[in-house]
Amino acid sequence: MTDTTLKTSGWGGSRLFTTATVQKAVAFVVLIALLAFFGLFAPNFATWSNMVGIMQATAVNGVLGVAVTFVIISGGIDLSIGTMMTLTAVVAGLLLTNLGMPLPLGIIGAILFGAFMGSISGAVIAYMKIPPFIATLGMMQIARGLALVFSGATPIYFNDTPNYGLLSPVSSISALIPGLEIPNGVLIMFAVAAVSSIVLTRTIVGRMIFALGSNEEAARLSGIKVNRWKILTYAISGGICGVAGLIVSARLNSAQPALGLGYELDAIAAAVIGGTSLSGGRGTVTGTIIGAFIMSVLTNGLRVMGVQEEWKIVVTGAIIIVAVFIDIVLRRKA
Amino acid sequence: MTDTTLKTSGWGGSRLFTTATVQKAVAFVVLIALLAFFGLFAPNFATWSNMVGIMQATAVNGVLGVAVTFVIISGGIDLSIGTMMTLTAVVAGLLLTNLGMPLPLGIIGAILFGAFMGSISGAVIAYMKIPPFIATLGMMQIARGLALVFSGATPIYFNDTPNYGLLSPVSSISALIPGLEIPNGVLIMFAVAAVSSIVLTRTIVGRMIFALGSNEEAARLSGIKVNRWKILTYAISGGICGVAGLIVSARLNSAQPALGLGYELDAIAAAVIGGTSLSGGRGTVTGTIIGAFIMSVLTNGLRVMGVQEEWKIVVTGAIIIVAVFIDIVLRRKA
Amino acid sequence: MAKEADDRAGEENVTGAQPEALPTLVDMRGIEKSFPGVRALQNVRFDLRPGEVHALMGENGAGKSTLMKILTGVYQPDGGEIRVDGRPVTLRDPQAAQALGISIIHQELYLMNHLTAAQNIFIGREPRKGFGIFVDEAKLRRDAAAIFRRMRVGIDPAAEVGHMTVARQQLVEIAKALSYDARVLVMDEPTSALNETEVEHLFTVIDDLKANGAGIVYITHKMDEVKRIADRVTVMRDGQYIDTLPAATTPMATIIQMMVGRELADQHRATGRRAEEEVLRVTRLNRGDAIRDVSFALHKGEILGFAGLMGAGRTEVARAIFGADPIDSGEIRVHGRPRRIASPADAVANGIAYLSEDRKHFGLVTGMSVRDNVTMASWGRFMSGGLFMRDGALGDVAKDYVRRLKVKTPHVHQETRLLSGGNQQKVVIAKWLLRDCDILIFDEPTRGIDVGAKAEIYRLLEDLAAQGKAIIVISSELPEVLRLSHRIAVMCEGRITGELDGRTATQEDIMTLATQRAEAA
Amino acid sequence: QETYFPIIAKGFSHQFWQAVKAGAEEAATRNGVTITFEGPNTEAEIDRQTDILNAAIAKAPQGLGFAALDSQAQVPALQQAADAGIPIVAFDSGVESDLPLTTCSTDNIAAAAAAADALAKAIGEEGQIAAVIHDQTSATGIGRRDGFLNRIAEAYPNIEVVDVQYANDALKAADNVKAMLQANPDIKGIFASNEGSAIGLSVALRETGSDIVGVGFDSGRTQKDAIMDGTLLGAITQNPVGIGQCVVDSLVKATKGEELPEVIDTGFYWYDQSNMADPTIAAVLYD
Ligand SMILES: Nc1ncnc2c1ncn2[C@@H]1O[C@H](COP(=O)(O)OP(=O)(O)OP(=O)(O)O)[C@@H](O)[C@H]1O
Ligand SMILES: Nc1ncnc2c1ncn2[C@@H]1O[C@H](COP(=O)(O)OP(=O)(O)OP(=O)(O)O)[C@@H](O)[C@H]1O
Ligand SMILES: [Mg+2]
Ligand SMILES: [Mg+2]
Repeated sequence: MTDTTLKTSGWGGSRLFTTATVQKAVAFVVLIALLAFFGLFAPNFATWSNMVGIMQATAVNGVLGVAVTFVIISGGIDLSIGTMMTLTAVVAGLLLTNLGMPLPLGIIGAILFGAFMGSISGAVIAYMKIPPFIATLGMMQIARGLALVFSGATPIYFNDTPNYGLLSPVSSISALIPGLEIPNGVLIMFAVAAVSSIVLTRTIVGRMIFALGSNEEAARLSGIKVNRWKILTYAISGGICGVAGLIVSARLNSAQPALGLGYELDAIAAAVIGGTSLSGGRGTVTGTIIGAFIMSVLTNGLRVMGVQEEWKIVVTGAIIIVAVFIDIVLRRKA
Repeated sequence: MTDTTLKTSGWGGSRLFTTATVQKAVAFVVLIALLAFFGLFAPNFATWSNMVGIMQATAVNGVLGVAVTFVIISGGIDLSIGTMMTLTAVVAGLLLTNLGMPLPLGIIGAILFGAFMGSISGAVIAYMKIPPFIATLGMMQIARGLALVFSGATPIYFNDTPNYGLLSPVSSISALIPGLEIPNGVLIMFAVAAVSSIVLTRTIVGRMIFALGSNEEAARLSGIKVNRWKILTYAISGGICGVAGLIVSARLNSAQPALGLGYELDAIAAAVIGGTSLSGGRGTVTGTIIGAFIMSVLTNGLRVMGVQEEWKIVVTGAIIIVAVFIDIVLRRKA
Repeated sequence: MAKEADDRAGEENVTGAQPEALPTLVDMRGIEKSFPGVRALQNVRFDLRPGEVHALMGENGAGKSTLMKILTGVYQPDGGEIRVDGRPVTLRDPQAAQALGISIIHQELYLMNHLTAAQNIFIGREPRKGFGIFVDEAKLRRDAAAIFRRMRVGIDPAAEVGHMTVARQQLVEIAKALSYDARVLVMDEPTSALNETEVEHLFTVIDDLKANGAGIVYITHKMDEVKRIADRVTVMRDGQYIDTLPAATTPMATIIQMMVGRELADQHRATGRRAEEEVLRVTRLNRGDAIRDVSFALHKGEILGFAGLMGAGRTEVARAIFGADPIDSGEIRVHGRPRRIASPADAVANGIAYLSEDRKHFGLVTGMSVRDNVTMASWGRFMSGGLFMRDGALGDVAKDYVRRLKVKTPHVHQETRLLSGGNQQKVVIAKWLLRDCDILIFDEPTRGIDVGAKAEIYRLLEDLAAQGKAIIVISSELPEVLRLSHRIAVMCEGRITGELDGRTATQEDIMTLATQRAEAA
Repeated sequence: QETYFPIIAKGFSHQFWQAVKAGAEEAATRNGVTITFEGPNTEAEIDRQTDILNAAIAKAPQGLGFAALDSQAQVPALQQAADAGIPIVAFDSGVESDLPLTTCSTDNIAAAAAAADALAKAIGEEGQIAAVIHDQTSATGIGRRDGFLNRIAEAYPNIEVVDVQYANDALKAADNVKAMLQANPDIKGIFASNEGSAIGLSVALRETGSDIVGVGFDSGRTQKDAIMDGTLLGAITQNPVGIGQCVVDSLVKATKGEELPEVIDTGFYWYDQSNMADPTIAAVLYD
């Protein structure tokens, strides 16, 4: 008996190691391979400034990826993240430029608004029992329409909010550590990822999200208020989309109301490449960030290599499949 | 005992009626309600020419919806349908215009090419075990890129194939029944739907697709060659996308290589509004066609009413949710 | 019956003719519940006292699980009254039941596969730290380990549930129910996947709970368990209350007769008859640690039993032969010829059928009708023009099997997910009977099946063997293995540790071999 | 009876189309007619534009303004309108047919050539340059790309175009330009072919601190600011407000039976720091 216990507990330990850590490690290997490939074959790829460029190009997709990771782990999907980002950017514009609110209030307002809209998606899914795909497809349209309505279909500029650039293009860290020119938007992405990772793995919120995604019925029968946690999950996603909205609008110094369509698929791809399972219950924020990096290294590398637009699209499509394939194969081996 | 059996089997009869027929009936009620609403409140809506316009606007989405219905019932998803449609249209252009093939060969060639590309998605999903969302997301990009490559990123016109218009804008039926100006594209949609419906409900192919979608592992352990049927499912989807490609290119008298992005979401929405379950194992082709009609009646009606473009987007998003909600509520009642 | 109900409706604390002054914990009266097409419960009553084990018995589909789901807030009754501690209550949802100290081990496993055992056990009740938002993972694991220790099972609290066998999952489910420290604990077939040892450990735990004054509702199809632990037995049939009797003084035969409404023939041992023609030979089969050098032969007309403890590797061997899992090495000969079996389709083509132990995930297509489930392995035979399904013919054969196996279903178009567990099992059996394979591998064929149906299935297996089929029966119930098998192969840790003659083997012989670990380094 | 003109554009959510809409609405108020302004989501959705056209025809309007996404593909649908006796005015880009009574448009090829001239002059007519084009397949995208590239090829033999990238959205354009600069460190100038790509260009130049010459297209606050602070050299602007007015005015004339010229060139202008304040230029710029 003792023997069995020992054996199975050893088994269990290494299994746990497998699913959580190796999963990220796998995506990481793909990323390193891509970096090495482009470093060798794309002249001018491996420079610090290009790395900063890649990081900056990752920020928005990375943050949106984290948003959708919450939802996917909970067993849902969120197609509205792209246009929700746009809508919150517009709301930030209204609060800051049109209403002249101070910067911190505007930031909080935009994020809360994102969370509010997200919770509407969540409520529609939880109480009206609409499948998440449809509820968020509807919300994707609603957010896009509202972004156009609120903005009058013209960009809102942040010229009257001089510090708005702090939210993304400016690099505050370079003031502390000279030479480390990492833009704040990238740092915000890492901060969002770090907090999200803790929320998912260490807190009660994360536990409930994993439980929902693993077996919602079992969670319900265990006395968990499934609907409330579901709403919270979509609210978190919406709030994080708000952060993405701030980053993108700070970078463009304007809220562009027509942006965002199609961003949802990139974000979902980042999450899945990073090992998040579309059937729920499995995923990590770190994996998603690595997935987002894989996608932007790929895009950047192909651009720097000067690959033709058409072929770039083809290759990107193929590599998404290959990256997930490598992930699956290595994970099976591990 | 006899009494109970009789009673329950009577009940059971109506149960069967419920899941299959009422599901469609529900979507149908929503459609009628929309038609009635716009008929009352949108002047010029209820004219024959506008009805023809609506039918024509439904043709492509309807056919794509049928394509994706196969895949969704089988438990998968196909995000590549929009760009696959474009790619097959381009291939039709190459075969007919550039290679000067006769029309029937070109048509068959394009459809077979669609089926071939679909079977690649299917093989990637079946043998490489890539989740369908990712495999077809990759394929969506690949098809888009290939459409641009094959066409040289410029439209291919069908001016040398004078009968190409027979595939969509022309109305052959009006020659038989004067006054019935239904364009051939619409008739093709109905034909595709009719054949697909028979395939899904009456043939071994359909039975396998439902089995896959309900419980793939149980099907596999029943000795069913799951992988082959899965590949066939995606091949059917690809082939039907080929038909959509022919309809759209005949209507535009040209293969437009940039078309198709985003069409997948509309087609999926049509299927789900029509009662197809995204978790697989449940759905009807008739429902999907009604779903596609609901979407185009909505778009057309709002347009004819002169609703502002922005608000139109918002309302469309909201109504997709409401339509599915009504469906769910009525089905639960039934 | 109506008269008795009237009597009881009078005073709160008067529990029928029972002389003890103990208050009732739970009292359910006149419970009604219908599902579309099925009247599952009609005027059913049930009561539970502190410190007793009250067995709830009845054939498959009698309404046992439904009654208990009503008691635990999963379903709402259409009529009737539920009293807890004498007070009428409405149990709107599982939380309401939990708040009253009622918890349940469901017949079907309701676990979160991606979470660990400990996380599953305490889901929704995690110990917190750091302002109440962080989960105290260490305490969680300690508490889970303590429960496992109490149950005397060696499960790692940090192991993911999804990677466990059904048996271990069932143990986790039990641990979860125990963790509530409930006053009322409903156990719906808790031991259907467990072996003798685990069952014995569970009974010790139940004895403890009883001593602490908890009331336990125990649903099972295993008669010996009832004798062992139950104080009272309530029998249900066809959704109706039949009677409540003291367990100690009532003969089993009486209970069985009440359940099935007729008398059952006596149980007997396998006869030694078997043909010499070899149908299947497996040589040096290997697959990782799970299957090590497994070799055996199976003959025409023979029933070969596979016995062993949980995780011994019997299911693994069956799946490997069936092509469901890839093998590392080994040879499989069917009718003397070596065959490459890379998929279940290959296996079926070679005349091998496999009935999985996990019907919910691997056996049934729950969303499809009884007709389609019964026929799905044989669809190829019911086509016209190579493409169209002959649905009429499918319905006819399905009806035939429903009748032959006494599947309780309103009609063959019912979705199988709406059938009771035992009836679902019969549907899967029907699927393989219709397919008519030469070699039948039945993995836990009577899991969740009532005594009456069990006897029918035994007869069926014997008939099949008599017709010349070669049958492997994997079972964790030793009496079942002994009852059916001409020969018994015993496994331990992936090896076959010995073969016994079915006519002479005893439970002790099997247990000796089942615990015979390899003397490895 | 009220006079009603549906105006069908190639899009509606971009600044340029909003400016056209503003012009059309101004002219509508002036002429006492009602209009609606609509367009598909993206310039790729040609079949959906045809559906919009069909819905518009169903409303039996007195005239129709139409900016065709493809010069040939929608001719059959337009034919229906013509058959119904609805006067058609094309705008932005033309239709290969004599159905429209007139076309209010900018000559995209000439406009892009003017951008090429300005860029060439600013870099001393030699060295490497590149372009970010907003669309690979649409008429405006192709027109502006080819107008620019052909002009460079014909007139400036010492200038080499090292890269042409495609991006319509400002964010993607910014990342695109940065990759472009990375791959070709010797680039001296970049042309961006619409508002979105020009915003991206200015963001990329600001973020990299690059002092190369950037030339944009269209107007909008970001571009104007970028020109004022020297991030961009200047840009070509069409006259979207003028286009909108032209469409409605022409339709009004058509309903009165007046003759219309085959093409009404609404013109384009080069603007930079030096002339942004000119009343003529300021009038065609929008925020
Ligand atoms: N959700 C449901 N919808 C329709 N019918 C149901 C549903 N749940 C149970 N039934 C039916 O109610 C009857 C009682 O089922 P129940 O699960 O309570 O039986 P049981 O006594 O637990 O049987 P078993 O021993 O096989 O588990 C069965 O005929 C079953 O088919
Ligand atoms: N919880 C677990 N963790 C790790 N390995 C396990 C676990 N459960 C079972 N295994 C492994 O699975 C293999 C055998 O499982 P299998 O299901 O074939 O056993 P079985 O004899 O059919 O038992 P039963 O079906 O009664 O559980 C063994 O190698 C065992 O080590
Ligand atoms: Mg039961
Ligand atoms: Mg087993």
